[in-house]
Amino acid sequence: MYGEGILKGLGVTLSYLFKKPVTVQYPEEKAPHYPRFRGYEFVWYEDRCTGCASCAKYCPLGTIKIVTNPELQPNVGNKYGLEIFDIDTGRCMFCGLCVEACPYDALFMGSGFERATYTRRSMMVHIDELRLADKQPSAFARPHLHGVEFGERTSLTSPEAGR
Amino acid sequence: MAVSALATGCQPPGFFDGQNLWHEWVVNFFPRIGDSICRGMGGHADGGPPNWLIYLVLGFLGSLIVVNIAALGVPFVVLLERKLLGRFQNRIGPNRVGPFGLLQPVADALKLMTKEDITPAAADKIVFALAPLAFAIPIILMFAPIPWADHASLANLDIGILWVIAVTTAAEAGIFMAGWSSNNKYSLFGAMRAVALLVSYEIPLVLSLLGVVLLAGTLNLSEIVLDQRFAPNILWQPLGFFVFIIAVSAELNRAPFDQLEAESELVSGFHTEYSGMKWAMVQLGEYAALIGFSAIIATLFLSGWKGPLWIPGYIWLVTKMAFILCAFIWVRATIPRMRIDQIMAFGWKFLLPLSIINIFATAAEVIAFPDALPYWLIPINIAFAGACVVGMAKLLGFQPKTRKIVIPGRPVIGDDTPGRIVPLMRGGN
Amino acid sequence: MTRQLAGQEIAAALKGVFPEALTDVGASDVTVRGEDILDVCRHMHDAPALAFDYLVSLNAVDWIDSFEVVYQLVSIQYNHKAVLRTRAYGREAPVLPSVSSVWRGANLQEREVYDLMGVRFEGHPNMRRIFLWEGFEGHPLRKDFLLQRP
Amino acid sequence: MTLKTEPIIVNIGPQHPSTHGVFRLRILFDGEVIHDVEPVFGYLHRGSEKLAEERTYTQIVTLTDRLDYLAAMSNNLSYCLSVEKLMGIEAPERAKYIRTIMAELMRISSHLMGLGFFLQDLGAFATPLMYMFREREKIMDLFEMASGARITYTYMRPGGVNDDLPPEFMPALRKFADEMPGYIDEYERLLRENEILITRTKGVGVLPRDLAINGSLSGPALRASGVPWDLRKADPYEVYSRVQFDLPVGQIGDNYDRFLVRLEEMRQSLRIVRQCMQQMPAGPFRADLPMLLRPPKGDAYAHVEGPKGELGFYLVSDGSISPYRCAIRAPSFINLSLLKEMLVGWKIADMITIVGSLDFNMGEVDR
Repeated sequence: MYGEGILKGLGVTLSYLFKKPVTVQYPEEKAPHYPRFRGYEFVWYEDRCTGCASCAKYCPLGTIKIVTNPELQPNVGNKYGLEIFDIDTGRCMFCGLCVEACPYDALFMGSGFERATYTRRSMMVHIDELRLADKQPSAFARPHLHGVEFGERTSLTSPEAGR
Repeated sequence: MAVSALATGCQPPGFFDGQNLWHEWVVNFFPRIGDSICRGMGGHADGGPPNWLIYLVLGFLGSLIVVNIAALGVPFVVLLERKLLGRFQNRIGPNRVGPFGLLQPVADALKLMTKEDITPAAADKIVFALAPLAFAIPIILMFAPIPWADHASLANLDIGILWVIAVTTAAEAGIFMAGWSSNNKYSLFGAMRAVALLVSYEIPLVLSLLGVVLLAGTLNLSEIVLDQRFAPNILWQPLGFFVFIIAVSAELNRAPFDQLEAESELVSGFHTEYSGMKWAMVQLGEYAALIGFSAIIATLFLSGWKGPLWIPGYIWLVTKMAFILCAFIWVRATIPRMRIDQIMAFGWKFLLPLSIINIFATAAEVIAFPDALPYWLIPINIAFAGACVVGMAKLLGFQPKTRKIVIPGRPVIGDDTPGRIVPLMRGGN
Repeated sequence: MTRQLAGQEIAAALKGVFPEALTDVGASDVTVRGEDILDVCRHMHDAPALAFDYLVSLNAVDWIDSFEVVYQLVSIQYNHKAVLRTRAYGREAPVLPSVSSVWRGANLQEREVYDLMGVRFEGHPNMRRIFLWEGFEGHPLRKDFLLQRP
Repeated sequence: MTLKTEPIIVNIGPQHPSTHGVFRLRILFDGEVIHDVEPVFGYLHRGSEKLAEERTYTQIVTLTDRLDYLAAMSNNLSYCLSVEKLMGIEAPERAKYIRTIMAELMRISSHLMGLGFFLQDLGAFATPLMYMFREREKIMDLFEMASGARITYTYMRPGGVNDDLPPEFMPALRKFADEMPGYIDEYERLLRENEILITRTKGVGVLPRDLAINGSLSGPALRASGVPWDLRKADPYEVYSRVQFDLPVGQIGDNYDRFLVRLEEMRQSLRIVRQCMQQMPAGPFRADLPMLLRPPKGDAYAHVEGPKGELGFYLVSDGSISPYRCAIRAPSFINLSLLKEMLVGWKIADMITIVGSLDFNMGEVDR
């Protein structure tokens, strides 16, 4: 009492003057993120996708739009060719239910987080963009990805990815 | 006021005959400047410009320097505060603009200048525009009597302390004008609190200074510094220092006495509605007052520009000021804010009696030892101050006790076989 | 564990005092006639053997033909709980007595039920909308509330 | 001469630094003293209960994240327990332990936020808040390892959790559990005995025991009033009956008690986490359930002791894939029932601290 408590508090703050700050200087250094991080750039493997639209069905917000056309890929098993596979990431809340629902391991969450845009329209991820995107899948709901070299951020092509 | 502006530096020419040492020049930087200008203009010789012109030019130059100390010092004090607060809070603080964030003040100033200047529609426009000036200008005036080195004050006033107190009190009018004219209820609360704080803290502030005045026998700041030949006044006046520094932090609206801007209650209180350059003026006033008062504290209690080494006096003074500023920032980083009525009670019941006790004790000491106080009084004074603070706190019941949290042993509801009636612990232990 | 009182237990405790109030006795709940709910609740709060001093939650379900209001009660003293149900009929202005005089905790919850379901609670000190603004048309949690999609 | 005085009405909020979101209080002030209070809600009303009626049982988990966004795991847990009760199933053992660990970490995180903002409201210029953010960041890292997100986890599912714990989780959790008590000690050193904090909080906003019960308060606010009522003890769910922990209880129910109860609860949560780590069994982490759940007709109410208080979900099923009614018992909302009783007669500065000590979250109040 008599200011003892205040002095204790002052001692605590003073001790921090000589400690290393915990700040992470973001653009230069990045805090580590973990394999399961659910991020941007959905990873989609077209050769595995059958166009079943489970992802669209399980999306709580209905941000995925799928239009299939059986004439596009008539010869490859019981698959539909996809005409449209759009993800409206402007409304997406990255819950990952679509990934969980996908029965063929065709859709993955991405692991990026630096995709600010200036317009709402450019938040729309179209099928061509998904085809061409650098594939850096997240291990969310795909535990077999934990073994894959993740830190390297290599682009994963279809055969080895998550199977 | 007698415009002795730096003209005290106009010594007789023989003053620096032959002693053209560099370090002599550095030590006596301020007097030399005045002196050189005085001589460059022809001095007091016949045929030169009239004395009033010299005084005018010197006064103008001197006030330019002092205003710039305030105006340029403020951004760097703000930077210092942000950096230090960052470190106290285990983060870095501003470091993006320039090396170590040193250009942050420039960026801040540019931002403030380009910001839109909003006047609320229902505000009293004239008073609203005048209030930042009424707040900032008196505070800059406060720098006039501060002695930066030997014989280097803008105005070597014989009533230096009174002048400082008077002009800083006048600044409160600016706060009240700002709060009232904004036509905002938060600002009104802030303004009212400002007045209440002013009334209750100005008295202990002045009374605690009387001890120093009694010791030095003068109100002149330069002479008070010269009087602290043997030891700084803080050793003779620990109780006065204690009261003074608390009253000053209330006067400066610093934590834990920042009720009038209390960002978590009043959304920055009296200057809620200010923006752009007007807001910058308010900030300027606040931080200039902080600089000014740390200079005053250093002058009155830490023997001002006097230092044991050959280092120039103004560097000593600035070092001491920086130390006091850091202490203020440190306190701000740690201590929560008090409530307005608790502050009032603290001021009237605790600080005021202490400052009066201090006056009587000092007076007794001065009567007993009219020439100079003996050194063995220092520990006695410190012990006396501690005893006074503790005794006063005890007398008034200012000894809040912490409380233990109760962890009930067995009988927690439901922590037993289902459905059994468990006796409750009535209101804990 | 908090003991869930069976419907028969609550009914047995209430039968003697309110012979006509109970309309239905379920496995773990009882349904009370709408106009008696305040008296039943007060009895359950005050009776020393029941001592339901804590209202956990009060919410309503729209069953089209009626609004069912469910009271989850807990006795902190005895650590047992009970579920009371009551029904308010009518789509226009279903009315039930307010229990906020028994448990103050019902105050905001009854306002919420009124706001979103449209069941008025008579005797409530401040029966106004709580989440939506005054002048909002309709009560959104009703099953017949049409969502106006753009 | 008598001065003419006049009470003024001040709108605190919806945009105010200390109202914890978009909460608005219309307050009648006489000078600085509060004479009347009217809380105004609804600025964040999103109609979660209505949205839930249009979504499947699994999809609603994502909605519950957004109720109390500072305690998303507890919301997930409460909802999942409710669905499990409705369906008459139980999660596997390992899932129960994982959920308990998550719920307790969430409690620590939420209490850190609650205390930090409470101290910030008291005017301790963001220092405790910054320290507490630092520790919360570590908890969020743990959550990110397990669930892949840092705020809205969507980690739990009816019948278990979404995914097993990753290999790096347990060492990190152990490290956190070892470090954290030191940090809690540091918070205590920083402010617990601070005279200013004590004078500001002691005896302010007293909530008597009977009034707190009558007003349906729950969580730390109720326990600070001296009622040892905690659902983890009173109605144990998950594995709380197998772990040992104490229940901190306040003495008179003022701000200081609420502050201390939260501080102490963090220690007890760490105790629970440590015991769960020891007892954690191997095995499945999720019951074998289809993606589309169709619970039988009926209703169920399940509750957990969330960080803010008793969080319950009352679900009514009509046998379809989405609930007929999903009512949420939101602790933050109901804890505000007695706001007027607590505030009237105090000053504006106390108003801020009382509101801060209740530690509510507008996402949950308005739903």
